[in-house]
Amino acid sequence: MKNVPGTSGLIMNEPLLWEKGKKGRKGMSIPAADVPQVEMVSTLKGAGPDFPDLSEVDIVRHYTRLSQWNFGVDTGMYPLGSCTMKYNPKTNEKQAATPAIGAAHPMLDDEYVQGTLKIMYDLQQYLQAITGMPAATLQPSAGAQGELTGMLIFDAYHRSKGSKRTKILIPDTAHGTNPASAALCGYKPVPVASNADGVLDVESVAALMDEETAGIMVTNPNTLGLFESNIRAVAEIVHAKGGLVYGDGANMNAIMGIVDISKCGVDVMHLNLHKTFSTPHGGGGPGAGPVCVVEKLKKFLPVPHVLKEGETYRLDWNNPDSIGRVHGYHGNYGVLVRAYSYILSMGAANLKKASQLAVLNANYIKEKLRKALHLPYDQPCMHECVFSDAKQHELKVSTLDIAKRLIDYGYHPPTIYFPLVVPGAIMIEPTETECKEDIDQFIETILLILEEAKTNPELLHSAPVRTKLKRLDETLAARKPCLCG
Amino acid sequence: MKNVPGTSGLIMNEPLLWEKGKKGRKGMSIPAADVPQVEMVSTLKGAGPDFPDLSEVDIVRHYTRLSQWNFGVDTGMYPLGSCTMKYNPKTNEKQAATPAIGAAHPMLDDEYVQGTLKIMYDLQQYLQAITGMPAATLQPSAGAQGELTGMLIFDAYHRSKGSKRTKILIPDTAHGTNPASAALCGYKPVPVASNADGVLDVESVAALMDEETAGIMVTNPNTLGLFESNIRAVAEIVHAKGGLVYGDGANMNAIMGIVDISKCGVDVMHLNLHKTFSTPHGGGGPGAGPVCVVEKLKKFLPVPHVLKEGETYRLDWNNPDSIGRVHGYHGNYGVLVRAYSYILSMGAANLKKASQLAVLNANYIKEKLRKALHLPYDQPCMHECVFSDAKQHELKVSTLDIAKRLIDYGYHPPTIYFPLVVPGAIMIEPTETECKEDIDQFIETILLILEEAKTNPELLHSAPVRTKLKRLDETLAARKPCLCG
Amino acid sequence: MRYLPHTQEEIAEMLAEVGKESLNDLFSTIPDDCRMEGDIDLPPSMTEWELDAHMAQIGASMRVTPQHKVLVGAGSYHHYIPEMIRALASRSEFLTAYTPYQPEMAQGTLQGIYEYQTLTARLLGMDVANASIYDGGAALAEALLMGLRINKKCKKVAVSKGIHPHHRQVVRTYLQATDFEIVELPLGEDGRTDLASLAEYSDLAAVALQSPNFLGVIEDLQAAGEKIHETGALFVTSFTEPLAFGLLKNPGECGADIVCGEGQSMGLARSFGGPGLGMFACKDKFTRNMPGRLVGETVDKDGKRGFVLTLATREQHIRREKATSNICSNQGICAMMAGMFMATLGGTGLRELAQLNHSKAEYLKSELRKAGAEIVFDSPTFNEFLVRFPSDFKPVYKQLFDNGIVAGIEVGRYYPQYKGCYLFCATETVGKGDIDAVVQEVRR
Amino acid sequence: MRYLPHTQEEIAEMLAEVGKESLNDLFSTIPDDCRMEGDIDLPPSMTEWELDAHMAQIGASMRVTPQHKVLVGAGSYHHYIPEMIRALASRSEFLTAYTPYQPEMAQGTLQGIYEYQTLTARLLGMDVANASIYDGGAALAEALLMGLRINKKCKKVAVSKGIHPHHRQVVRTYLQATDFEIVELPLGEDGRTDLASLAEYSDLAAVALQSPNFLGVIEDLQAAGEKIHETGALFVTSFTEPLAFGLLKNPGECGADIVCGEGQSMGLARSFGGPGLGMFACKDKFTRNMPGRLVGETVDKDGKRGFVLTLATREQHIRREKATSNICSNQGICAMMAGMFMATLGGTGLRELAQLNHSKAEYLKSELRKAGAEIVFDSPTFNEFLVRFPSDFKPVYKQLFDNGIVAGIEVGRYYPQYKGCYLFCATETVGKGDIDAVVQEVRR
Ligand SMILES: Cc1ncc(COP(=O)(O)O)c(C=O)c1O
Ligand SMILES: Cc1ncc(COP(=O)(O)O)c(C=O)c1O
Repeated sequence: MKNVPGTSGLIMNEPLLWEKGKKGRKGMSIPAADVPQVEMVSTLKGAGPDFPDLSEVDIVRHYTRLSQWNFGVDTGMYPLGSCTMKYNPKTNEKQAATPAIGAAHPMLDDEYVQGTLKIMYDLQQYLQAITGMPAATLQPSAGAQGELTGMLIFDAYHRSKGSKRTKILIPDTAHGTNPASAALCGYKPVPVASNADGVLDVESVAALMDEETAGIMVTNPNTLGLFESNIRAVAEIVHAKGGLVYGDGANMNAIMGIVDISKCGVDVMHLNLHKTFSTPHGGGGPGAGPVCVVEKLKKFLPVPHVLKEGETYRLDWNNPDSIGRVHGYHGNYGVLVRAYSYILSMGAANLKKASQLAVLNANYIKEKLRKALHLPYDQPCMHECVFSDAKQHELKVSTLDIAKRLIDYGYHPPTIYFPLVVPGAIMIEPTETECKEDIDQFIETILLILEEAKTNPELLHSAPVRTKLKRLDETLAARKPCLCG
Repeated sequence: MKNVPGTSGLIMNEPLLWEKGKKGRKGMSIPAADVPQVEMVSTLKGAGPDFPDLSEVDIVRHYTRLSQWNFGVDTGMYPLGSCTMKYNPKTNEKQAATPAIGAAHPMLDDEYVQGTLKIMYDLQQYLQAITGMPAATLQPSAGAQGELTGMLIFDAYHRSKGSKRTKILIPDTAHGTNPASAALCGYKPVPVASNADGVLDVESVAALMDEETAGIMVTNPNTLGLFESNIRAVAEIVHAKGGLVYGDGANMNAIMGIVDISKCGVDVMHLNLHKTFSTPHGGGGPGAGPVCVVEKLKKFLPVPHVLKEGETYRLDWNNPDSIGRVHGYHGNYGVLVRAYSYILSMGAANLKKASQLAVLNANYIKEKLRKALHLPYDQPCMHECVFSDAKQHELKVSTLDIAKRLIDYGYHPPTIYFPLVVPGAIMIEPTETECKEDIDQFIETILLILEEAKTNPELLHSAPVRTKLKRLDETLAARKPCLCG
Repeated sequence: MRYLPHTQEEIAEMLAEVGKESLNDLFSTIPDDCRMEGDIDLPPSMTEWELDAHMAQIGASMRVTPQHKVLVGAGSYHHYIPEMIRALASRSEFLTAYTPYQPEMAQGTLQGIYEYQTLTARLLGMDVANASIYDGGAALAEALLMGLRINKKCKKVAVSKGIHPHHRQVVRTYLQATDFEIVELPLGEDGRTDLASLAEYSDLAAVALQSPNFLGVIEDLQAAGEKIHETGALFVTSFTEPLAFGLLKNPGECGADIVCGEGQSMGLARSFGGPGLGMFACKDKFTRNMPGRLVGETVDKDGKRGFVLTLATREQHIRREKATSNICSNQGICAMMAGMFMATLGGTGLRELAQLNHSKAEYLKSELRKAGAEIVFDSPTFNEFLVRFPSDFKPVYKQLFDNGIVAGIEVGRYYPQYKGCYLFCATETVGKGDIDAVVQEVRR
Repeated sequence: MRYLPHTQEEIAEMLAEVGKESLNDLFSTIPDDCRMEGDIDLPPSMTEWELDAHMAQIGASMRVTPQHKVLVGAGSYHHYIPEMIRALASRSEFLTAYTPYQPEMAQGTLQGIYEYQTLTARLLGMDVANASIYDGGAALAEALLMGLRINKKCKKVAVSKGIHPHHRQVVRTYLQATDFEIVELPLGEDGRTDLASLAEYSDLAAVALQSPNFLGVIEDLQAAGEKIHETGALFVTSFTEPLAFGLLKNPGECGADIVCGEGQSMGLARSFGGPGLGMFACKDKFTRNMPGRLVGETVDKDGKRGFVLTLATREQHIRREKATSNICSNQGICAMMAGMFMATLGGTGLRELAQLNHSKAEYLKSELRKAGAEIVFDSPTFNEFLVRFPSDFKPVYKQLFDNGIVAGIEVGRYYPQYKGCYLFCATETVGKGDIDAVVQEVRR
């Protein structure tokens, strides 16, 4: 079938690093000693690790070949739900590599590093403007650490009110990091079932919220790609019981310039700069999970916090109410610079446009696939749409099979089997940077695969076949862990 | 067979640029006008070209995908004879991109561009030191233009002696650019047959050299990978008849620090910086072909020529005897910077070592394959060894088949069907940057293919099969040229 | 905008397909009282060139320049990074991929991380290393939480005052909400952790030391390990300068149960403190208590070797609140770069580089001593050490800064007892000339 | 050395295999009297870091900095280059590949060059473009040689004095050894080529004009073409600023037979003049007389579309001395980058950018005129034009240079009659502020 991106071609095998090389080979130039050699005290001296010795060309070929086994946003469409795999602009990489920034040491006095402090200050202002929240910290290294920061702020707030609460409400649609982060600071997660429309009922929250409960963690838009339309009413209930509302902002890409978070009754929210703000995921990280808070929670933000006084910037270290540090320095700074560059490049109008187009793309896919795939929650969606493999069960074809077959056709599969409320979930988030032709081609490909599911399901069961390796045995890996070569 | 690098994996199809895109899409940010718009005179105004409009992500994916269809030195071994496909150090790229160099305008007065002039001056000195020649120009854009420069110097020299010569001696082993370059300045190439040992006989040169002959073009080491051991005697004959000796230095990688070119009786020689001096070939260029000359020919070198006076550098424009310019400015400057960086990184000892190892690798391959492949000239070789497919004829397997099968196994094929004196030539130049394991693996692979030639020749005839496209129809392309989409 | 491919016509066609009049109509499910009034308050959008100029200006506003010789470590080190590593790490197949949830199209990341895990385990002398934690601070917090999980009955952990003060703050932050207790172990006169007080505690889940510690002193890990194990606690060691293990006994040899630290030294730019790399390793028997992702070897359908994320049952997306940690995104590409850096150095190079760092620091040390400065601790150090000057050093510091040298940092904020003392670091990037310049200024 | 992988043991093993005692023995076929005595005289080898420092120093020694606003074109133009292009062109699969002799493993280069050829042909309004010639100078020389091949009987070519003087010098160099004659056509008062003298020649193989020409004036190509064709000569047009064709009629529309020029403007850095890009195109019927490589479309065994180098019988490696040119290596990656740049601009962007360049230059022109400077030609120009100042401009130039602006170049060296006149250029990189600063200084 000629109209799919995926095909197969020549790529290289490559052994593990220590299966190559020869003792004494050089990969790096080390300066000649211009000072006398001083021996390390013998009792402390070790033998040094058993690393292979490789030449520069060995290293270059090794990683060049490895890279050919990978698929990134630059390779093709990556509609991984909840991950906002939008295009990562090249100029952001250049800006993050600005020599004066790359060389900046994090422990020098403020007067020497005004430039890097300015970026932090301005980025805080921008994120506040985008969310409508009055204060922010950039320290959290990723979304989950943002959540932890938020939960610690919840705890600090309640302590400041002389109470220690033990539970937290978490909708059943929540990402696993939410309960995990809550648990980390001792909260017992209490699941809240979302209603038939896939959103929170005011009633079910009211039924569970009490004075032992610190508050609620709401992902909005939620992981079904739906806007929690009762969010304000929910917030009122929680607030009425002295609780706080946490917003998981991982899905902010749907609502920039459209929703004012502070108006939704959210008290704390993290953003994922490596999603909404176009910083690359790097095959797993680093990310950045800044946290925005309402005025009354500002004093609990991590230290140090950057301030602007006249034209100078300084780090404010002493804030007795602060929850303290969550990072050794200022967070994943290089990631912050990328997001800062993105926001400056986009401006207000284009950020809003990005959200509108992200939502348009998702709804377009939802419309085009609703006949072929089961749509558990038939609602106008935000940035992503969630289907299931229900219709394919009779064909003995699963979500996993569909996902693997997509690989053969040159697409990264959507997020699968999440959210948990949808058995066999297929969670598609195209993002705004995919153009119509590419989305149409993706839709065609899914339909083609669903045809194959009827005519020749084996094609799906045995997929992928075009990749260097076929389907991998994850069970074996877990049964006999081999984690170190 | 697990021990070969080549395998197949997932890669992407990608249409032609104009098969994508949508009018009005933006790929580049264009500054807003801060001055009044002024219309172009209507009689001169055109409609503008019909280019597709693409977004940044369209472009990024297009070229990322195209790159996956390519194979470079960073991908694997590239033993393309006569091309010296050694590793291209990454730091050279960085140095060539030094902001002050990248932004340097070529038409400013010397006082403003001392840095870029210094690099030119120093590089000239270094190339003179490496060849033993007293003068050099950096202007030629590639080897062939270096040859042309050399031929023009021959012509200018003879004119200065009041004679106009019409012929030039060129060994039958010479690269096609030699006769072509000679012809460009009106010389009729006279082929000289190399002897049974693959080198020039003093006699055959003596028999052909006369007063109508401008001189001889000798590639040394020659394209059979052999050192022209009679070079001095040959030079004496040519000089005795008032002729000059041109050295094609494309194969300098074999003899750095070992041979003194000036001692060989060579009067003019070009170097290929994109071979010997590690600058990348860029899928065809740009290269650089500096020319070194003996003292008496210095005055004929192109203008402007860089000089050092005290601590300042200046361009000398007026040299009445000069052949003039061969480049609009100073040659492929960025390539010069890369070679300059390489020479500074290597130093004298490592350059010599590089030649020694390049020759070691070639002789090692020659030894290991001599039983399996016909070795037309059984001599100690320099940087490359030349085999033929003679032994495979009876199997109806050709050099081309062997080359194409190598592709399946993850190697760029050697140079084939050149030099012309060896029918079905297989010209292998490993270069010094290939390590022993990789060379052993390459040898094994060739032996495997030669086994296949016996057991299952169809595998060779139908090769390559792992590449995105199978063997391409070059005849069709030439019969019905389609050169523009 | 060049990142937004949709043309007006395309938008119209797509809206028609979804049956909406306008882009605004797509947001019908959003209550009016949740909506943003007016536009986001941001500066006007910049062209690529305006951004270049803007960032160049910010760069120029930094008083500390890339040309400055920074004789400061304190958890962030200036080491040379081969251009090759930048070039390879920026390969977009690595950089623009997500977490390798689909192993068949992420073998590059997976093998690369498996190699990182392996080299890390070898460097630290441990059995298993994970795919990374955010940074040295979070890694230490996770290590102590892991200790508390393993020694369930104990609710207390001890951390040495020799540990990077910021990392100790992160630990405090992570543990504050829960009822775990943290005791701090003082430093002795010799700059090493004083373990005397250990005896007082019977209920320690884990005890953490950093070596070389924040003040540069190399702890006697072997001795400490024995003492700590006597109390029944797990022995956690942390670090901020992994290069030291090119020369020193590794933590594994010294009996560490869990080893964690900041890996910025392994090929990452200082970049104002991030992104860094939380390196994390432990003994086999603790693997299932480990936080963070793990890459493991397996085979594909055809029996070919391959790699996958494994033991995910420890993780939040499966275990949710019972997970060993909440970490999801980690430091992916930074771990890849550290792997590249370790591979580039090789065993031979790592040794040589570590020795060179030590020699440079020792030269600085001896020259400063000659110049009348006091080296606060005479315990062995690697490439960092604490100095007390006979007179106020501030003016000298300022003068040196203007001469392009950053002469250490004052540690009073963290160690009142050492107020006025400066922590110096000398890596391979510092030349004898720079050192002599410092000493000369000190002599003035 | 990190580029030389062989260890001592490996060298020994390999020497044994080839039956040699030492590396020196490998060179037994080299006569003693050809050998180099002692070592090559070069500076000591540098580490990667020493090289970085060395080059930074050289960069710092440049009085013209990247921050300077350079209002100079004269064949080398400052245009913005998207970072994306640098990133894509540095993909090592493109950069470290040789000429695509094995099409099955070079489809990336081949399709990319085919696309470059096509966009180039469209830009210039021609049927066919080749894969590139070294630079604008060599391209012009090749174009005239091509004309001489086509009109075999004629031994003469005419070139306008409006052509970049360096390019004319290259032509002279290329043709000097052969008995071809070059006549130069003068410029008229209006700065356009004066074709009156054409009538005198009956035996011209080709006549070449540059538009916009070196002094910025847009030639009346249409009229010139007709005149030239009347003489039976081929009409060759050249250029140094291809961006102009975003706004102007293209050479094809004006009847050009062969079009060539310098393509640096299309996404390449000025880089002290190289590597640039010789763009070369012609009418269909002349294809087989064309110099340089050509990529053509074909199919593979399975009938799938693919690309190969084709019509190689024109080239030196097949035809040897009968080849249409001696060129072998060309400007490969520069052509790819130009293709990327053209694709990035797109038709809409190219138009917009060309218009902006024109507007900027016209603003500078009018402001200078107001300030009392004389615009030498009133013929239409694109983004460059010649200015005569009432008084000596040198001091103003020097002052402006110190203020970070390079105010044109003096053209007396090339055009004695215009001694003291300055050629100015304004591209999109020049802001109104920069222009006003120049004018203000002129007013002083
Ligand atoms: C809804 C949601 N919340 C939280 C997270 C965790 O973010 P991170 O991976 O940056 O820790 C994710 C990431 O997948 C997410 O999708
Ligand atoms: C022996 C020899 N001479 C000359 C050349 C021509 O060099 P260039 O391609 O740089 O013009 C080559 C290149 O292949 C060559 O191998």
